[in-house]
Amino acid sequence: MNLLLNISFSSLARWIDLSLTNLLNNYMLVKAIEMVIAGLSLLVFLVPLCFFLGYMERKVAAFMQIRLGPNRVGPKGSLQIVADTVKLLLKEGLTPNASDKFLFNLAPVIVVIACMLVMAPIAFAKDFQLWDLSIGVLYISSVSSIGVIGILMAGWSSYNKYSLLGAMRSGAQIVSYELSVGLSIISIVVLTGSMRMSDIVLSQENGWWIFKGHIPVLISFIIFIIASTAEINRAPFDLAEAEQELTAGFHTEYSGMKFAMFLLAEYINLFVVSAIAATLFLGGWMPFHIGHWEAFNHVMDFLPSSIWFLGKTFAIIFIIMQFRWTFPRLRVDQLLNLEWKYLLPISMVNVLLVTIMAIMGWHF
Amino acid sequence: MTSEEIKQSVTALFSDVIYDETGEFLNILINASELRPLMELLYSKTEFKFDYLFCLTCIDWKTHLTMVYHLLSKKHRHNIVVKAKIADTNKPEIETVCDIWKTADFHEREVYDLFGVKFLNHPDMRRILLDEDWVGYPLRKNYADENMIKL
Amino acid sequence: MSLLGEDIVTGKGEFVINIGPQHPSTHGVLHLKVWLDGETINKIQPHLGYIHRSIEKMSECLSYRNFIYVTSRMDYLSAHINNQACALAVEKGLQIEATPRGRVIRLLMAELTRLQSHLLWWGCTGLDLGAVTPFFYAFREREAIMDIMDETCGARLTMNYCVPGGVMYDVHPNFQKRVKDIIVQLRSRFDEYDQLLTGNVIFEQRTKGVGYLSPEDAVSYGCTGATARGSGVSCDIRKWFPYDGYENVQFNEILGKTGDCYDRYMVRMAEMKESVNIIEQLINNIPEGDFQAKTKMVLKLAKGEYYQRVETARGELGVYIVSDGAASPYRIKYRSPNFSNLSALEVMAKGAKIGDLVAIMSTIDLVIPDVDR
Amino acid sequence: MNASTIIFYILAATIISGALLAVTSRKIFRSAVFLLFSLIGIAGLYFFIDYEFIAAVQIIVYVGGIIVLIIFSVFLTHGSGEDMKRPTIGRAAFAALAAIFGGVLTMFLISQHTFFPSGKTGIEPSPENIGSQMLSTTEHGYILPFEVVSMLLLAAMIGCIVIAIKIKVPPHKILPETDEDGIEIFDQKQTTLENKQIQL
Repeated sequence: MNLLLNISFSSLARWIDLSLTNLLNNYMLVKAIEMVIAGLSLLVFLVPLCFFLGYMERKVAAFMQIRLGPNRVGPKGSLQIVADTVKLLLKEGLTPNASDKFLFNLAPVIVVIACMLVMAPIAFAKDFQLWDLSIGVLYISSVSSIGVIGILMAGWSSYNKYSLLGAMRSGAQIVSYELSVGLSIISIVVLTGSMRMSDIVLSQENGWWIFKGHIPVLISFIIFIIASTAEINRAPFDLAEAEQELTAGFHTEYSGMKFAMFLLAEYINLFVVSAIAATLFLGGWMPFHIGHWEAFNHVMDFLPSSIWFLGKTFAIIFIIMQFRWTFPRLRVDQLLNLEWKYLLPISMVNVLLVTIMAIMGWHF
Repeated sequence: MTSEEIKQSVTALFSDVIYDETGEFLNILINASELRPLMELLYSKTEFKFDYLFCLTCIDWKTHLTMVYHLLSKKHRHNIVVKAKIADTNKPEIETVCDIWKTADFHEREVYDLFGVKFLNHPDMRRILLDEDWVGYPLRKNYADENMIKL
Repeated sequence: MSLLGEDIVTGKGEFVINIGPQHPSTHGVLHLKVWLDGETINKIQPHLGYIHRSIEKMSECLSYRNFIYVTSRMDYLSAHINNQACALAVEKGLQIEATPRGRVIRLLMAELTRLQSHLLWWGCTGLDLGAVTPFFYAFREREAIMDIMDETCGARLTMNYCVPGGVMYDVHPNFQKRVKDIIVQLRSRFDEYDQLLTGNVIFEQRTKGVGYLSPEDAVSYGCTGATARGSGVSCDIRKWFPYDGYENVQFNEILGKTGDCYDRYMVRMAEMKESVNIIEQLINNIPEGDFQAKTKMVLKLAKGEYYQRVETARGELGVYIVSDGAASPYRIKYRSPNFSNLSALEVMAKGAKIGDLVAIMSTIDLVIPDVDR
Repeated sequence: MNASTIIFYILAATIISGALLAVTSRKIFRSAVFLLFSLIGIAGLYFFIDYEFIAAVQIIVYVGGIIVLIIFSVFLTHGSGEDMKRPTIGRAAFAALAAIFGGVLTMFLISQHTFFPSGKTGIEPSPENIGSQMLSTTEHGYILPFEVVSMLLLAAMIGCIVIAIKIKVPPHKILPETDEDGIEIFDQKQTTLENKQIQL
């Protein structure tokens, strides 16, 4: 057991790299195979993750709505989501006759690719990261903005007025809320002095930023959660697919697997956003440490880092899911007012406060 | 205001109206051509002030059509029924009241749809419930539909 | 492909969108043609008749006993109150009165119907504004009420319990106990409803100042029920023209002040509490005796006209019977509350956003079969 | 040919084909999407030479900003859903000539210039270096252009706000207080109608 815990993911990766190099003796081929392995393991991780998030969403919804949720297919209804996936796979993927067929089919792919690319710099556990690049958080906020193009594409190419309205709403919404997300990320970058994900996690070794950073960081955490909920189009900010107003918004015309891809992207985005929030504010895979309490820190270290990471992430996911099942939806002008009149000025002042704090060294 | 007082006030301005008090409400029977001035009076005069048209319909008496307007005054809490006789059943026409009571807009369209009464000066005289290309007026007594199942 | 071609965009740069007949928030097959400027509504035109079944024509072919049952299908959420209106109209024509026991049972059932209708409305309002959870909370209590109806008369929704002269059967022995239970349950749940939806910031933002209907317009458009009372217009038929013993019970007519969606919402919420009060007053005082007056086998109304108004869950329902002395009515007109309330939609929604349109429609509480009849 | 050459050619092909399709596509929205691919390809090129910061900025500015703006303006353009008209032959010929002339001129200039490796080592393109260069006043400092550009952007922003500002009409009038039974308020309308009655 102890031995198993001591094997870190980086040593595993090094072992794979070494054995492949010995076996093939061709640098290019080894790199290619390693990339395929990385991509495959990401997929292998993402599909069960989405299954689990779908199941979790149903159970959380049921919990909030005094009902049981899925309980027929499989033990405790756990296979319900598999059944749904099979149903979606077998369904006919309709393409409207008047639509721009090339863009219509391309849109879900772009949405899924964009959110998968964002997974690259996320640190899942100690020494377990696909790509630790020097601009980690900047990369995340830049690549995640590709997703909006997919949504705009879907809305435009469907040849449906509801879709077009949904796409317009979603475009305005994502572009606006990106600012608040960016500014709240910047407050942590200011404190850490680095955009590298591993640096950000390591900087929280003696305490998470949400505790070390006093009230300003707490504010930027709250703003980050609100703004990123809006950015991933989840209720109460799901205006792009407001069912009661626009039937299904930008994916009104989608069915079958193409629709499932939008669903998949929604859940991956949910995970990514929660993972980033956990990394920036709650220390990522870093166990709960307090300053110089060595004994306490050691006790905390007994839990594997991946458990810490996933625990924090799912706690945030649970909060975001609770939003969805409690709040009514905002109206489109109220949504933009919230961003431009409240969140953005607050987060701008907040960045200033954090900067002063960082310069004066007032944080712990 | 009691129905006697209403009768007196109306008679002072309109000579050829017939009153019928057998039913629950006071009924005023009038010719279709004189409906409009009477309605304007009933709505505007302070002691009547029938501001609420709660029912507007038509009855097909085979020989003629009767438009029925049920009015209520929210202030004085008195009711009145105005009935206008339309003699021409082939091309029935009557003045609209939808500029006095806006609710008449939809109700008159419904009467047009089901009885074929054309309301003059109505801003949007289209069928409301049936298709635009429907033939005939279903609530007329002489309406025949070969697909109709006889009970 | 002409997404912005002539058929969609008018000369003024308006965007025409058809909401319905199949749409999640029209609560049925209502079709609204909406002219939009961006997301702002410039003009709105309802297209009706998708489920027009000509209930008036059907009623003309049926006997005075049978036509009552057809009316359950108009406003199916207040089916019992529709039946009550017809039964009262026929009783007026026969010049009889229902037995005291029958009247109280009718009244109790009418208030239970109002409660279940308002509960469904409350859930749907939450749903329309994007909050899914209230729907399930509302259905918890609604199911209990439906079970009482099921036990009493064998049907849950379209009950057909009223007959001229009283009710069809006596109530079930469990009736009193179960109704008392539901009163206690509802009293404790109202606070929960307020916590869940009423006090929510987003909900208040979505409804306050939205869908303003002036009292003048409310009267002019013939709006009734909570739609008009939200604008401060007194129009409760139970107070104005009491029937079936509403004059003997204590209850308040709730009037709003501002005439926006929030006031219409609050009026309905308060009305539910009033309904519970009415039930509480009556449930222990159901008189003994016959539940149904003795009537002839074939009912024939004297020649004449009979008009009966009742307050359904949505407003004033008028039944206008013209009799020529035969065994079936010569002409029947149902003055349905939703038909008039819907006509005021345009003044309410003009200048609002699409999201507001949904809020407005849900606070008018439309039941489309009642509009189309 | 090694892996990096292959990757370079793939990126180059993406950029060039995206650019060509963007120009030749007859649907304006498709053009915008092909332009997106071209820009993403350029970002990929930056990643390829390890200029990660520039690459991320490329994506943020061009993909997240410019392309979204282009798409929005396409949405709001009248008749943008239809195919664009085929250009006339004269126009096409002129465009081809201009393109060929531009290409030849560029090639000529490049061939005239002799490139030689500079003795100085470049600045390492890490975010820290870029940041400090951007705000430094020394030899390679960019503080002046940086500030000038920000002033320009500020001016543009204020201009946009001024253009977009609209004087709001209050959505509805303030209601008079209703009395207890909500009846008195109708009297306002009554007065106007009594005038009408005098005409009768």
